[in-house]
Amino acid sequence: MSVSGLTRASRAHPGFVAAFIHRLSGLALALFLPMHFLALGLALEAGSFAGFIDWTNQPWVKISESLLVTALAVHFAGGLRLLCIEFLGLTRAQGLWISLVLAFASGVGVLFLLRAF
Amino acid sequence: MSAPERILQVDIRRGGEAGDYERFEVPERENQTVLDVVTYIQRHLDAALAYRFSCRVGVCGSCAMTVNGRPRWTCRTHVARVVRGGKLTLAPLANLPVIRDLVTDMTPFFEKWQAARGRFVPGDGPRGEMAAVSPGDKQRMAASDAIECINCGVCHAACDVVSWREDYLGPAALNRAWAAWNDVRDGDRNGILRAVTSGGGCHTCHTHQSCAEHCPVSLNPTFSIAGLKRESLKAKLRGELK
Amino acid sequence: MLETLRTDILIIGSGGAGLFAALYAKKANPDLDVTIAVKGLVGKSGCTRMVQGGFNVALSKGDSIERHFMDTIVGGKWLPRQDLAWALVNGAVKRIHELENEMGCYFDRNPDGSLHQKAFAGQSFDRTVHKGDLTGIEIINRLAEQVWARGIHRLEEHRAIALVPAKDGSGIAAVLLIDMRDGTFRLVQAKTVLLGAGGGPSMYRYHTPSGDKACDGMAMGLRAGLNLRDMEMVQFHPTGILAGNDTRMTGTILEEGLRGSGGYLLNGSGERFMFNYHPHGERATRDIVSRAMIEEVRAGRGTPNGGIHIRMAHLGPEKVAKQFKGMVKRCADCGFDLAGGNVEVLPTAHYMMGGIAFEPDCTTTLEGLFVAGEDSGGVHGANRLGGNGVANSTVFGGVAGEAMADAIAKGADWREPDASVVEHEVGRCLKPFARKPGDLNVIRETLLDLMWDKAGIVRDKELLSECLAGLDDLGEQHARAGLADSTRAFNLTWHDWLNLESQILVSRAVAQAALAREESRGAHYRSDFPDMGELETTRYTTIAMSKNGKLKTGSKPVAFTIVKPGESLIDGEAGAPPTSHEAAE
Amino acid sequence: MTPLSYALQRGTAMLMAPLIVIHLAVIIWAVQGGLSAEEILSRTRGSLPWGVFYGLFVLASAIHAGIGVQTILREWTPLGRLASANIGHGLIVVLWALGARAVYAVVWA
Ligand SMILES: Cc1cc2nc3c(=O)[nH]c(=O)nc-3n(C[C@H](O)[C@H](O)[C@H](O)COP(=O)(O)OP(=O)(O)OC[C@H]3O[C@@H](n4cnc5c(N)ncnc54)[C@H](O)[C@@H]3O)c2cc1C
Ligand code: HEM
Ligand code: SF4
Ligand code: F3S
Ligand code: FES
Repeated sequence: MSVSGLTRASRAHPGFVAAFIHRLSGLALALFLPMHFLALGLALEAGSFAGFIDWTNQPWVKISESLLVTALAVHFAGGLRLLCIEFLGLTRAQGLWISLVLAFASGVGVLFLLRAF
Repeated sequence: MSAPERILQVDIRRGGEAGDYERFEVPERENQTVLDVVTYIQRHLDAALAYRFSCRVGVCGSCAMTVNGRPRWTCRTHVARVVRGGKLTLAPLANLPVIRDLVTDMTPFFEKWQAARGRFVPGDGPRGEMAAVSPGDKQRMAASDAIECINCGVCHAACDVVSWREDYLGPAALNRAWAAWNDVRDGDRNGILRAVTSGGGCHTCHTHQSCAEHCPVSLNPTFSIAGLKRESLKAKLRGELK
Repeated sequence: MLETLRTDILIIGSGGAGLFAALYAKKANPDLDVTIAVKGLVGKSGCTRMVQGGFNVALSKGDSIERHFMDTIVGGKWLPRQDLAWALVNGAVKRIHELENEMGCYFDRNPDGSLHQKAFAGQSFDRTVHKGDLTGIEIINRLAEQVWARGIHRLEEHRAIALVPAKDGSGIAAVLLIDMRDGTFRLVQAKTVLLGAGGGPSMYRYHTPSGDKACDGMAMGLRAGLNLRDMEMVQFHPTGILAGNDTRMTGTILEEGLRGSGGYLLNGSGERFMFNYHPHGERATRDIVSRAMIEEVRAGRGTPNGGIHIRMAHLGPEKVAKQFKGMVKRCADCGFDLAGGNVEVLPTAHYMMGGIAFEPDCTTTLEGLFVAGEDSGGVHGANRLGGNGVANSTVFGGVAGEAMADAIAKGADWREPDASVVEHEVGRCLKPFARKPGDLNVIRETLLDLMWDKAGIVRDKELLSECLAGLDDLGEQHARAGLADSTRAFNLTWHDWLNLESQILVSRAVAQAALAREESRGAHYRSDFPDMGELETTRYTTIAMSKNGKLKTGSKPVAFTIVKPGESLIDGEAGAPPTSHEAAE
Repeated sequence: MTPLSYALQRGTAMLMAPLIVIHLAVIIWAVQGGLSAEEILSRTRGSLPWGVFYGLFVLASAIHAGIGVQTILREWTPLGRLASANIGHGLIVVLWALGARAVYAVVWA
């Protein structure tokens, strides 16, 4: 897919944008999740809580964990929207869903970030 | 009358599979569709410009092309609605082979239509009378909602999954299959579900909704495809599809 | 060398006639090699697809085939060939069931689930079967789907240019085609051929048919020496959109229902005028309204663009927008506000009742050549009932398909094509490339105006003579006009040139036949002969091309083989259709 | 997508939906309430319900993500059906294994 392809005018509508964000967030999750698991496992296996806490206090861990949670929220909301369309036949309410997605996702992201630091 | 003539800058993609844009200048008119612009160019500026149209009122679905990046029917697209800064960019529909200039080969589109079992198969009802079906019947309404497709190929061109997956049947074919499945007179409705679950069938769709967004006659293939996804899954679970 | 293909059955055109013929031929014998050659794409070209109103068929209790027949004869002003009209009304019953139960058309229903049949002008019973106001799409899409599935060969964007006779004169041998996509010629030999190119009065300034229709079929028929009949009978629809001569949408139809439901026609000064012409006002029949509109414009009382306004707003814009959703949207797409404002309209040429003379089994005087649909003449006489057009093409298309298969079963075989005809016809089509490029636009515009002004809704001897002289002149201009020889692949301008050649020839047939009929009847109105002649001595016009290329007109008495003027097949029944023309209005 | 992978992907999505809500709620609550990691872990350690909860979550996400990535590879890269499927299935195994280990660490270790 070329860059000019990305900007194809025919994609400039909420449905495609939502699907695209959904895919990117899904991809991000799929890439982050193994690291998250790995890190969790490693840190805890080392056996010491102190080590683990030290580890979670590292800024890069905080940032990436925040991103992970944000991506999860975004993807989750987008996924719900999609499931509604596919399984409940909710077509008219697309616009509403998209705004809910964004509101929810940013809400969670901001909340998390506010408290994390 | 005396107002100076306004000129449209029209870039048209010329040639076959490979090609380049060529600029034309067309006088703007009050009542002018994109098809009229193309006709003007063929009649007055370049006699060899190739394009396709037939009915000129939005029923045959022959005149679709890419207008400023979006697939559209052109006989019913008023220039004023799409022109940007006095410019129009025209190209053939995406996702179909190009024959020449603005004309595409719709053969693959109709092959997919057939592959999706987009046609009626008679049931064993009596041939000499009309099946009694109430207009308020749920399936009848679903069939009616999906049936007025003019097979213009606009949705097919708008769908990214069609360009990503060669074997994807695409929104128009699947939309037709959904109308067929909702036809209670049909003699092989499971056959439709079988057709739309093999290869690049309905589950290949990612609910991008570009099809519904662009369909000139406001059909909603996304909705139809979602219906197929559900019904075929149900039929599989019930063991009706082998 | 010319590429030659062979097929058992060759069908020209993919309207209701062509598609039904293909399906019927395949059904009669699945082993037959059936090929459809069409100027556009299968299922996406022609006028059957544009049918809005619907399909006439006598199905309900209280209606009858006889009643449908009488409506057709009376509507046609006693000019139809009665055995053809009979075949139409009978065949319609079978055809509508096939469309519904075998092809999969899903026509509209009444609340109780039974088939809905609506009223259509000029009929004594509500018998028009429909699918919303897009009946044609339903019919053609369903037919095309069946055709795609049946191993029927398709030569799409192949334009037929000549019917090629056998060398020994025993019948038709082949059809010469241009593959429009690459611009080459292709000769297709067939045992039987169906001509279903759909006529279409596209030589008038304002016209409704699809862009691929240029009277090619009738022109090929004339050149092949066939007889045509009723060519003066061109039906006009009163409300075609007027959006300027540079627009393709000009001439396309605004639905009749607009007038029926109370729309006003207003002249340039904003006054209603229909009551000056007829006590029914805007609700008078198509021909009366069309004539009144033309006279109003000719008297200088038209709109600035030379049309008439149709206005619906007094009925309440919201109500109009709801009741005529499709029409309002179509107008809006083109920049007009039908629900709340005025839209400029003028009558528009819609349908040719005339065409190639044929028998009830669709055979013609050329052995092996069959004809069906709007290319054929004689079914509708002086006027076609709304809803009888698509019935006509589908009924006779099916009949032809069966008859063609039957002819092959009885031994029809390939004939040796007359090479000199092929050579001559190829030469005719290539001629313009050898000439200096000319301006086809001027020729087209002149033709459109000439036919509109002089052979249109109101005709007289002087106008028609001028028309014929003008056509001679145009014919010469056309023959001189060359084309830049850039590419022949998908060269629409070349096809415009070929279209004009067909249109000029068939225009001449129309004008000559109109000159020959010295009376007013149905769609044909002569201001110098405003009365309708005696019904009992009704004659139909004939026209054919003689060896020297000139068209020769004649006339023959109509044989009242089933019912005579003054009689009815349904006497005594309440609501029997009127038998005189006044009452039919 | 085959109907099976479609069903699995949408099914795991539906399954994960409530799990995610709980998981996010827990995290937010924890962070908001200023719970330390220690405190969190002290609650999950040895808890069978949490074990089942995260075990399911990990399995579902592994299947879900594996199928998702397979589709993306199929559509956005020149890899064919087989290669995409292999990578996707591989991802399922890897994710599941890593996830299981993490769950083990959180609940039992
Ligand atoms: C806008 C409109 C509305 C109408 N509404 C109604 C209605 O409500 N009810 C009704 O009964 N009738 C209606 N009619 C009339 C009806 O559509 C026609 O009478 C009928 O459908 C003609 O069918 P056909 O098969 O003869 O031709 P068509 O359907 O016109 O098909 C002709 C075919 O021949 C092809 N062709 C033409 N020239 C060539 C060539 N040289 N070589 C190869 N192929 C060629 C064309 O591409 C096309 O495929 C309407 C017509 C129009 C234009
Ligand atoms: C652990 C978390 C998750 C991961 C790693 C993940 C990953 C992915 C990936 C990679 C895709 C493919 C995207 C595509 O095909 O365009 C995807 C698709 C999808 N995800 Fe998730 N996802 C997760 C959680 C969820 C949740 C909780 C839901 C639902 C609430 C969900 C719903 C969906 C849906 C419906 C799709 C299909 C989208 C499509 O076909 O385009 N996912 N997911
Ligand atoms: S669904 Fe709509 S966009 Fe797609 S082919 Fe049919 S009419 Fe055209
Ligand atoms: S745009 Fe394509 S992805 Fe599905 S919803 Fe429409 S077919
Ligand atoms: S020309 Fe028929 S839809 Fe545009």
